[in-house]
Amino acid sequence: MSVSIGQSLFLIFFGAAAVWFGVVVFRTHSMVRSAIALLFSQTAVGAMFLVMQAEFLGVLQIMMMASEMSVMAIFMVMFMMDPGGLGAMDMTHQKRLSLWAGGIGLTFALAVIWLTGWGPAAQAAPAAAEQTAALGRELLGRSMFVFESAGLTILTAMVAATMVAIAPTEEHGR
Amino acid sequence: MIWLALTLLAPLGAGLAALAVRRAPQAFALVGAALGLVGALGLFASAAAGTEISVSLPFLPSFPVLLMADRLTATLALLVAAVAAAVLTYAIGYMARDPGRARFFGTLLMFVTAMELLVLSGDWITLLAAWEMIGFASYLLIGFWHQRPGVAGAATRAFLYTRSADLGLYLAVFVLIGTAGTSRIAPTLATTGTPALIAGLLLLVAAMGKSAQVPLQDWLMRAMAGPTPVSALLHSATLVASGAILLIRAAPMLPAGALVMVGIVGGITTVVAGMMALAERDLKRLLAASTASQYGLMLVAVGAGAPVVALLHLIAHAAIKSSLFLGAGIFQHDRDGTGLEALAGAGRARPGIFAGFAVAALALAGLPPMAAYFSKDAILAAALASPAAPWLLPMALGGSVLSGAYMGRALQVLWSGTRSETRAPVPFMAAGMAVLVGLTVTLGAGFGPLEAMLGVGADAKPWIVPAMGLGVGLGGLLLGWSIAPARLLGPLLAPARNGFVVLGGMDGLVARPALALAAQCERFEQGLFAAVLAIGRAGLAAGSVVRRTDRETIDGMIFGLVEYTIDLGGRVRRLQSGFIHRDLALTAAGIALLIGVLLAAPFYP
Amino acid sequence: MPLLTITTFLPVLAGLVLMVLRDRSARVAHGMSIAATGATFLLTLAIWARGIAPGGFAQVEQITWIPAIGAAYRLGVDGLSLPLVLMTALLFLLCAIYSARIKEHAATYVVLMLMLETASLGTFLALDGLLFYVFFEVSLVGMYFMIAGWGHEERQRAALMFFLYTLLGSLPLLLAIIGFYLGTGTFDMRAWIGAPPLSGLAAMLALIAMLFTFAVKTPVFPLHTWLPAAHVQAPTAGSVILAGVMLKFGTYGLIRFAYQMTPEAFAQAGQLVLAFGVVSAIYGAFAALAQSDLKKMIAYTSVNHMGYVVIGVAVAALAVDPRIKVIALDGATLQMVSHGLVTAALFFLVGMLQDRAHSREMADFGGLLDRVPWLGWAFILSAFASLGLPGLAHFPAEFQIFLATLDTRPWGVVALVGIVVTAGLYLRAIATVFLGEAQDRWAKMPDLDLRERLAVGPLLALTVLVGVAPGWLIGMIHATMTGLVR
Amino acid sequence: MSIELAIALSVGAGLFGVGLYGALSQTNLVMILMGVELILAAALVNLVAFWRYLHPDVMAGQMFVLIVMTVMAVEMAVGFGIAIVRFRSRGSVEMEEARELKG
Amino acid sequence: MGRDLSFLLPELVLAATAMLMIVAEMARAARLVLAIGLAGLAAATLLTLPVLHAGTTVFSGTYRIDVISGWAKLILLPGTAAALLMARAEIAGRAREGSLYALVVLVTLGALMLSGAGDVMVVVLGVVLTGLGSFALVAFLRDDAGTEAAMKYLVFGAVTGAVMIYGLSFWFGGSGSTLLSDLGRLRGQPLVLVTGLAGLIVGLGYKAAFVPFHFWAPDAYQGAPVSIAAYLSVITKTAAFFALAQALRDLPREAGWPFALAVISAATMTWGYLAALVQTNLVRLLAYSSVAQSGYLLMGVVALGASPAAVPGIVVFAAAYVAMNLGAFAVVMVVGRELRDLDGLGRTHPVLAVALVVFLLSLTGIPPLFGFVGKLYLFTAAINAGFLWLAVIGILNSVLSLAVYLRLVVPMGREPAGASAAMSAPFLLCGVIAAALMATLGLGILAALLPG
Repeated sequence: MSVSIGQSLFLIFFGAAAVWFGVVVFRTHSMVRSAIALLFSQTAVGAMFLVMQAEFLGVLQIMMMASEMSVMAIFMVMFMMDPGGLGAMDMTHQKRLSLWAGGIGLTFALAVIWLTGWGPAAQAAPAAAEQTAALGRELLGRSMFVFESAGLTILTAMVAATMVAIAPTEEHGR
Repeated sequence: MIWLALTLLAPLGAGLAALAVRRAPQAFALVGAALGLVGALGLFASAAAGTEISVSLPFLPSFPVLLMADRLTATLALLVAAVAAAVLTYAIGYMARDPGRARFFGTLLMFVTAMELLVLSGDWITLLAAWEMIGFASYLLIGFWHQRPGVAGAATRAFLYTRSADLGLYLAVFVLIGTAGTSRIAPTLATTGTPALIAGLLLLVAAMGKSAQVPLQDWLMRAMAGPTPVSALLHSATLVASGAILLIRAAPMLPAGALVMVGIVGGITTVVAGMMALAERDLKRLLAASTASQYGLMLVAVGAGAPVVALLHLIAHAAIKSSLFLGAGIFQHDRDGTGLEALAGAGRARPGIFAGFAVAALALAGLPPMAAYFSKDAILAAALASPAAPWLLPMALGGSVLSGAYMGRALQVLWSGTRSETRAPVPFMAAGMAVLVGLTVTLGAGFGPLEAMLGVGADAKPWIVPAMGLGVGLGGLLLGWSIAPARLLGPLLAPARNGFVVLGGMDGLVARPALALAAQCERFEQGLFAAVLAIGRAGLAAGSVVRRTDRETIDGMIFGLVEYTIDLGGRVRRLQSGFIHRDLALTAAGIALLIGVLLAAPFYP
Repeated sequence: MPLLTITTFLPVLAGLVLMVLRDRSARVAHGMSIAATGATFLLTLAIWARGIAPGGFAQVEQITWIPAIGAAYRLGVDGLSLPLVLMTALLFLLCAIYSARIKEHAATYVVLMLMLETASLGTFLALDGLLFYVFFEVSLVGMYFMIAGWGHEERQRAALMFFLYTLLGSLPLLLAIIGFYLGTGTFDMRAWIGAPPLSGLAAMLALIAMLFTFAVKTPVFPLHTWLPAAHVQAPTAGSVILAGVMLKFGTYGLIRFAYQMTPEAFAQAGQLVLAFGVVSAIYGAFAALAQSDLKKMIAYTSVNHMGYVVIGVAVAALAVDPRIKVIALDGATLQMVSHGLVTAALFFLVGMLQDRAHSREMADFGGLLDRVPWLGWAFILSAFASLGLPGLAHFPAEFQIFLATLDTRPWGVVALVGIVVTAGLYLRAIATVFLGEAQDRWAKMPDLDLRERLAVGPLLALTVLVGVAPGWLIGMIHATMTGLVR
Repeated sequence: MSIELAIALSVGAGLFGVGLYGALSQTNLVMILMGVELILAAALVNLVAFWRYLHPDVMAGQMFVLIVMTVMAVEMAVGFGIAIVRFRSRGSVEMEEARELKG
Repeated sequence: MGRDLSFLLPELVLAATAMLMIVAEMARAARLVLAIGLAGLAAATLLTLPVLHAGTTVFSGTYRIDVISGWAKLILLPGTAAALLMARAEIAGRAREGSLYALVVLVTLGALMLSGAGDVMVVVLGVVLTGLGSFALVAFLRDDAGTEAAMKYLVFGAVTGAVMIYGLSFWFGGSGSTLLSDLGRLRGQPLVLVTGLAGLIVGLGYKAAFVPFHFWAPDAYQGAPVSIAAYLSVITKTAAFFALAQALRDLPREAGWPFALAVISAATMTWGYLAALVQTNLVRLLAYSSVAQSGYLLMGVVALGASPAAVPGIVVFAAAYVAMNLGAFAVVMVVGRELRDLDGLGRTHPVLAVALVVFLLSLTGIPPLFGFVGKLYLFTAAINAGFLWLAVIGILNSVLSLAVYLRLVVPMGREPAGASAAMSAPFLLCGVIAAALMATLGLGILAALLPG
């Protein structure tokens, strides 16, 4: 029970942090700050994974998000000339409608969550090592096709991103 | 069989040949008429010998065409052929210089064919067909000189009047076929009860139209617009006769109620038309009115239950009236007109012709020993013997007096004026007329055998009848010769000259309302467009989202719908604002709706 | 040999050949057109020679198309469709001859006409519900372009009106077809006829849908308003085809679909249909009487004449005695053919008059009979045929219709008034246009030339032939109708 | 239902709501993508929670998490690619300026 | 594993082709890239034939080799080849030409994943893969319109994709499996079912451009090269339908999705045609028309599990749609993007005009063209499934569609504008048009050969 209560408390804490930083993302007037808030939010999500004993995924999440957000911050500084916090411009529109949409989405999701009988909870998760091994077997067995598809998706993303982002100067060279 | 074919096909073939070859139509006409006469004689001979010739030809699946020459129809066929032959002979002279000869003779021969078809028809459909074709042929003949003013109108009027009345024949035929289940005439004559009464009255309506009975008499006077041979033929044995022939043939079927109606219609007509004839100032129109009057007498006979007597009078009248018309035509030839004033004294110029004319006129007045004397007496006798005698006899007598009167007047006018020079001799015309006058005189002798052949004994008439007949005939002639019509008719003169038109006649009663109705329909038609438009508009207004269109044209709902749809398309298009966030918002709303529908859907299986 | 298929598609194939030809001059186009329609006409004669079967469809040609849903290519003839097919092929041939003078976009015009012929023949020959609908609709498109491309002053508007009206009108038919399909699982019309698939309310709804469609097409009052507009604006050949062939789609469908596939519902609704037919006949006659435009007048008389057909079919549905049913159906079918022949001739003649005088107003003319005797006499003959003179084509048809009507619902005979009114209006038209004093302004008007005589002559000859000896035509109709009422 | 699952799923719901708000309200392409990241994070939380508290033996759950992470990454990559090309062309990635195509 | 791979041969060949194309692109040999691509597509098509009727799954059910995915390959692969040829005719000689070809093939691979999806993850990956590739393809021209289109497309795709993933995550919670075949376990959990379903419909609906998830489509098509617009309008769209069919086949009909999709179907066709009615840009007009066509395809999806005609309907109409829509776009490529460019086409290029008319009539559903056969199946399926009202709306919309397409036909009969008389059709496009024409006409008449 104590584990459970501890888990709950941690989940509440990190969850609150994730949501709070999520809100912050859209409340600052600087994109760099937004990026950093998003980084914190995602890290809190990663921490929740750790709390939920999905160590591998948790670590992955934190690392990936950290790198991704730093890319984003650099990107913004480089390309958008936004050093962070200088301009106090409003970057929103249809705010009220969006609030309604977000609110309704939230309400609906909560309704689904709370009105559904999810059945008895599993008490224990597999140990971390076991988990990773099972995930590996899943990856190379049943989900092989999915996994390879993901690979292809990444390849596509690379081709696509380079194709569009390549400097146009080259075009004149040909 | 061969006689039947000859009777019908000879005139038809000759007519078509005349139209096709367009040269020497007179020759074709003569040959056709002669062959037709030969055929009719053959038919009559064999019918008289007791052999009925009949032939059945395929037409409609359940209703073949039946041609039949029994004693009655063969007699009529012979009459038609004979009169036709005579009139055609006459017409060769009359039309000698007309450029449209080929068309004239072609049409005339087709007309004769149609008439023969009518008298020989053994089934109602053929009779109806022939009946209508006679109308068509008369339309063409009356309108022959259509370039002259008023002629086209006269032809149109003749056809329309008779066709309106034909509806009666249509309906009667439907009733009879529907009741008897066959279109043959013979079995349907056994029809009794209500169908017989309805059919009888409807037949009377049809006969009234064709035989120009009151109140459908108006067209007949105007039909004088055609060439004179046409008038002669129309009035004597064909168009006008067909109404009487119809009733004579249908007489066995007519119940008492229908007979009385026939008699009364005939009686009224004979008197009214007689007065019109007396008041007339044009010789041909006088003769036309007299025709209506004489057919009225025949209807009286039919109504009195003596159709054979009517037939006799029909035959007699055919010869008489064609003679009179032919004579009138010759006078017209001389004087270029048929007004009585213009014709004054014309008789003196051609005494021979006048003599023929006079013989025919006296015959019409009913003087012995001419044919009409016998038939008129028979009619009077029948009227006397009829249960409706109190109605029929006075009218029959009145008609007879008037016959004498207007003929007397005509003779007086023709004889009393100044003599003028004659033109060229008219051999063909005279020949045609001579034959007919000869018939007028001699036919009476044949009536006895004819009655015997048709199975009606010439029963002894009470003495009063010949006395009455002779009296009214002579009296009428004297009155007509000596007293001016204005004094004879008194206050009735003006209405008689107007043809006793009631309430504007058919023009006022039928034609004008019909045209008004048509105009109403046209207005309604415009209104229909507008209404369609209005419905469309109303629907659109209910939608309340519709942009108002300024154009007030009669586009109708269709165009409204198109505009509305395009408008809707524009609205849809405007939703596509180009702002991605708006699109996304719409999408979000869509998702919400989708979830709503998904949740609700199980309740709407 | 699949004669029906060849006949149906020969015209459109000829049209395609014409499209790929290098030389598409008016001469070549019209030559092609006459050759193709002529060959088609000969083929229909061959179909006629092969004969029909008394109890059902003959010469059936069937090719599986989409077996999963019971759709197939099915053609066949019976005594109802064969006369219409013969008439269609003849009218298209005559139109091809008549149109040989058209110079602007001749090739396109010819292709359109050929396409229309295929669609029209297909409509009468199809034994598959879908196929029927398709041909029915394609004919619509063809006529739309015909009016829009070669019509008179207000053609675009009239074409659109025509198109939308009949397109919207034909949708209910599609629903009915779907209904039949759901009832049987096949689109085979023979199956629908053999065992009417719907009953009760469903049958009544299907009937109402079909009646609506066919009433628009026929047209029946008050859905006729598209007709005068379309006719007045359509080119002459378009009017001829529209009145001669396409109006028959409505009445053909009325018998083939409404009468044969929902017989019980039709019998229930017969009185109402009869009433509409009667009103149409009378209204059409009076509306025609009010016209001063010759073409419009003839267009309205079509409403009148087609009203008689509707009366005939309704009476057949109402009658109890099978003999009367047969008489009514014989009359109705014959009336379709007669109307095709006579009205086509009238539209041709008015078109010829318009070619010469560029006017259709009756008051503009007078005394033309002596100036152009061929034209005049042809018009007089056709007009008298149209007003139902015995010895000409309409009489045997109308006689049977009225006979059956009086026997079944006597009040329906009030439509007889129509024959007097049409008599009046035609006589007035003849008197105004052709009789009377000749006017100097038309002194130079030429009479019909050979091409025009060739176009009108056969129609007049057939008008007389059908009127005098309808046996050859009504024989085949009768054979089928006798089987059909059983 | 265990309380932990409820907490975790509710956190997911919260992230979803915030993300949806962001995606709809932001004018800048990059900011919208941040909203998308938050929605995807919500999905991640859901999936991990479902795996942990309902189906710990079904490794497809973790697999799904990996897939969603991949999606996050590649979408960002292509998103930046497009942002760059747009920025080069117009000097801004404001969505409100993108109104050439409409109707 | 060996067995599984043998069934996956077409996909593997295509994947290898894509790699080779990328390698060749590094050498900047665009024509080689194209050749490899076409050869690979042809090979993959041929390799599909042996497994067409396999009716099995591979990798524990995550990917299906069944009738839908088999026919999907036969439809999508030739369609892609045609699109490649069209693209070559349009962008030959531009920078990164080969990348575009490679990307097209990769996107097609994603489309194949979608149409054979047996697992939620495959659906997700398919949507994302096709999406990512498409964004880049749309942005290919890099002008203002192209980048704007790509940006909108991206935003739309990213948001709907994320919503889809969030919704689908509940399915895992509810069923304890990511396999579509285990969706039956969701009975009794309506909220979970509906949430996931909504997610799925949003994600695939955006891909297939249903109302109201279609907003991106006209903009994206307009901004993209015409050939890419054509490609997107047929390949990714039909793939989304196949995926939807794969997923919904395993869902109980009582869940209410047939009704919801029927509503969407009706809304989609009506909206699409209404909007198309007022367009003057041909590409946009065709975009809206393709939105409307989605509505028709959806009729088949609605009938899944209730009518034997549903799957054949989807397959046949998809095939017809690919042929006729590609054909119509190809003609537009020759003629120009504006409605007025069609003026006088009937006079200057009669064959081209006739081809366009055939495509448009087929899109309307005039028999005996291919599109009609497909629609017939769809209508039959919908009616069988008890959605008569939907069929009626479909028929009414067919009328509307006639109005839409006649707007294209009518100007072709006008007098030529003059300038257009000089244009000529590239050889490649002629080939594509001819092939599409043959398919549209031939398969319509020979419909008896199609799967029943």
